[in-house]
Amino acid sequence: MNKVVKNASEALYGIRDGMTLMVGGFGLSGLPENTIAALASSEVKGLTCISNNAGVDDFGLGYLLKNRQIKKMISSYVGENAEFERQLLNGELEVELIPQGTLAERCRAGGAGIPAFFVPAGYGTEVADGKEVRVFNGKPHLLEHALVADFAIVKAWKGDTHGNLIYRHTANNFNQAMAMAGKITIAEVEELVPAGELDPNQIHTPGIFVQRIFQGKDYEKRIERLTER
Amino acid sequence: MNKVVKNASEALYGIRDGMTLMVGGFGLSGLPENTIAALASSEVKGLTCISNNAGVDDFGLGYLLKNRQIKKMISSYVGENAEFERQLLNGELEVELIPQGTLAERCRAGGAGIPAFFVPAGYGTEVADGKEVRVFNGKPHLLEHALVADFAIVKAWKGDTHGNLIYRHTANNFNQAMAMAGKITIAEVEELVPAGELDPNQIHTPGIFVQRIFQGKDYEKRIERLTER
Amino acid sequence: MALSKEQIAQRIAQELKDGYYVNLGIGIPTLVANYVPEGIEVVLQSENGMLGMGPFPEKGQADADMINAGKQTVTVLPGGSFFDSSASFAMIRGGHVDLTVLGAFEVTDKGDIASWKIPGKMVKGMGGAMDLVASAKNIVVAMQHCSKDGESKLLKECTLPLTGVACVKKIVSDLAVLEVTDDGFLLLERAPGVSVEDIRKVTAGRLIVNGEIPEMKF
Amino acid sequence: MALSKEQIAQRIAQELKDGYYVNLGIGIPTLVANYVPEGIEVVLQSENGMLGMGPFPEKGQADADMINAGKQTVTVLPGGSFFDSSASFAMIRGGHVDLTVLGAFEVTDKGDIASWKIPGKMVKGMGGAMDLVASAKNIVVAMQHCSKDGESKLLKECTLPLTGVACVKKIVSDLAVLEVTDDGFLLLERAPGVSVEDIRKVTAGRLIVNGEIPEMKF
Repeated sequence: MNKVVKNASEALYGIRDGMTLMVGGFGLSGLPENTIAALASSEVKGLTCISNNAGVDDFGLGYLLKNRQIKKMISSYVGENAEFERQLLNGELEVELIPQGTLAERCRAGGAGIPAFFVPAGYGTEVADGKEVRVFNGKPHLLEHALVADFAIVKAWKGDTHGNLIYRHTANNFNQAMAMAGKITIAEVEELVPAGELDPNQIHTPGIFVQRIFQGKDYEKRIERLTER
Repeated sequence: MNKVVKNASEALYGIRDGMTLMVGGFGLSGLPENTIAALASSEVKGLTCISNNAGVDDFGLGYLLKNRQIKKMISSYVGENAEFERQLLNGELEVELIPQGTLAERCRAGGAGIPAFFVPAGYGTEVADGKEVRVFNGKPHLLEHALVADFAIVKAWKGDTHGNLIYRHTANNFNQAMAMAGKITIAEVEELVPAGELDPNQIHTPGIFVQRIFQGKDYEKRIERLTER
Repeated sequence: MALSKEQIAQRIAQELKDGYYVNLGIGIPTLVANYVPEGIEVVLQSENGMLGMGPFPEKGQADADMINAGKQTVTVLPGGSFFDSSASFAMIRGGHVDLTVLGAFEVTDKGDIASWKIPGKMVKGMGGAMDLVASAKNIVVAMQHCSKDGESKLLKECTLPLTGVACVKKIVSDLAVLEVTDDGFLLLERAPGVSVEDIRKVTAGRLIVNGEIPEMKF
Repeated sequence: MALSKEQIAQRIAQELKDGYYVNLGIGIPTLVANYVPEGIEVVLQSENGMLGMGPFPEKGQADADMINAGKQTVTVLPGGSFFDSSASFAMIRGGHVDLTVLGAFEVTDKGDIASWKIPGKMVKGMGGAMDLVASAKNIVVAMQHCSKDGESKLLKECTLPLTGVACVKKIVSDLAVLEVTDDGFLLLERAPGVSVEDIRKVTAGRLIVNGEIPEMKF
């Protein structure tokens, strides 16, 4: 049950042009930095990236945007990236915006074998366009569908050789739900330990969801908005 | 934000005849023993109990069955209880059987504001009677609805004054999903600590889901099927 | 006199009750945390995945792994917890958050809100706002009563794309506190020195004025 | 000669592949864990909420907080994890479990299975069986080929209430290994000393026999 691979490049074996990727993280927190870097130095292109945000110009998915490797972004908030804006306005990039909670739940549903579910978010807005509306308890809801990805790329704090993951603080964010929804899920971790060293009661992502794991290096962990007292 | 009550009786304040209760536990593991005992010594009756199992004759929900306090059981497996069987065969008890995974997900959905969702379990069986069928990815699914309860009664290993809960081993089972779905959620814990003593990364049930918490006592933690090597 | 942003936040803080779980949006709503009344304990939720959000960190103590929904570095208070985003929105969608405070470009007298998109401007996305407004039990909007050119932002119908319909319960603007009722905006309080007539002039939606309207108290 | 329960389990164990996540039902399926082939590592899931289920505890070491789906006390192996039941069935429903082994009263040549309810007998409930059969990528059924009165349990149509439809992939009975195909039960292997004719006599569903059928090897 050893799922350890050497590095990000090895973890990305099998990735091809046009695939759909989920990329964990919120803002610049909890980003799979090593795997994004390996993607950026690869030739793969035409990607559809499902990620809550699109990075900034010189960090996170911004690298892939700069290289024109992304065809489409599926996100809830993309507002911190000049190159993103340029590509979008030039029609070089497709963007699908999804309410944040619906996005998280659609990823979980993809991993949990729930093809569709009803939520109230977006009713009466442009998000509802083309969606089935049904009233429950007097309140209109939209039918939303599960999301799955060819690869889900996540970052955790600690992991073991079985692929069990523990996140740290708010760096969990989308990583946990996305880890469930990848046909192949790649986890990079700050600290990789042998199976048995993590408390089985404290695992956030059980190894069954993870196909490949490696210890990342040189984490920059950039802070987008340093705010001090 | 102190949610601590003195004991089970105080925790049950406001419970009335005919209410719907979720009761955590699987088999006899992870049962809210103190709260069940307090219910059994109360006068409340006509309850609808949502619980994966129905206890055994002299433990768990068996106490309430013996007292004829339960009008209806919603469960996935009820096969260890002679008094249960007697009441069912005599028409004194209603029973609704739900596949175990659907039951767990319906509880989570109730807590998560998802009124309905599609699952494949039960298609083509009597569980599908009267349910909407829809095909996703070539596979038929049933529309299942969320469950909520007037009271959810759960048991955890450790808890704090804010209602944060940590479960131990497989005693988590249905407790976590049910804790989300109670209008009032009562948690009894083996060890109650001040807020701040539990690692915020290790909380299974965040306190927002819990309205009342108390330290239980005299846990019997009975083993249904002691099996040794 | 129109309220400052801090005063709007201060007035909204009076809506807090002991034991509330509260989600504060970006901008003025964030400031509400600075005015929690004495003797009242509330727990702040940040929708990226934390409860018990505390103040910004001391200088040099910022942690890249602990940010709020506005991507600012924060701290966690005793009794807090971290969880994934699907669990976080389960709390929001399931109605477990007692009060949501957020900003808006426009609101209507039916409680509709527009807050995320301005045609012709770069679209940044709705983030968690649509989830929050669709599910919150109680929504208070913090906003300016008028645009910079003096146009009312309290309307009969929104001119901008909607974030949610029939969801806003209360508005605290720089001029007034208003409740959204079946019959329109019910005027509850005036900013100090602002008259009912001043408010009426810049409220394009239906305004209900019943009897004497008190000034806000701080 | 018909296989013993242990032999059925032993034969099913040959279906295991290195790295598989496996859910074993109650009864014969549980015994499969005793025959995991040398050099192969599998992780057992118990649907109440654990991965990495280990053997029963040593005498005196049983823990009421660590039971399997059959309510037996168990242990956890290194690399295991505990989680709540909704997460557990997310794994099952989401197709993350590689192999599910369970018992059955009846199966059909179309892969339908009846395993939970016998009219006239006390209904105990389906537990997790309906979730498992509806979602498993690969289902092997461990069962007796005939009832005690010699009636075939491999049928054209189930006589008992269904647990799931068109889901069973393979059957290991006391007499044979069969694959469910579009055209019916494809006979793969015979129990030692059992003839194709013996199997044909007690298989009420469509049976396909292509060429020489080998005996099972242990």
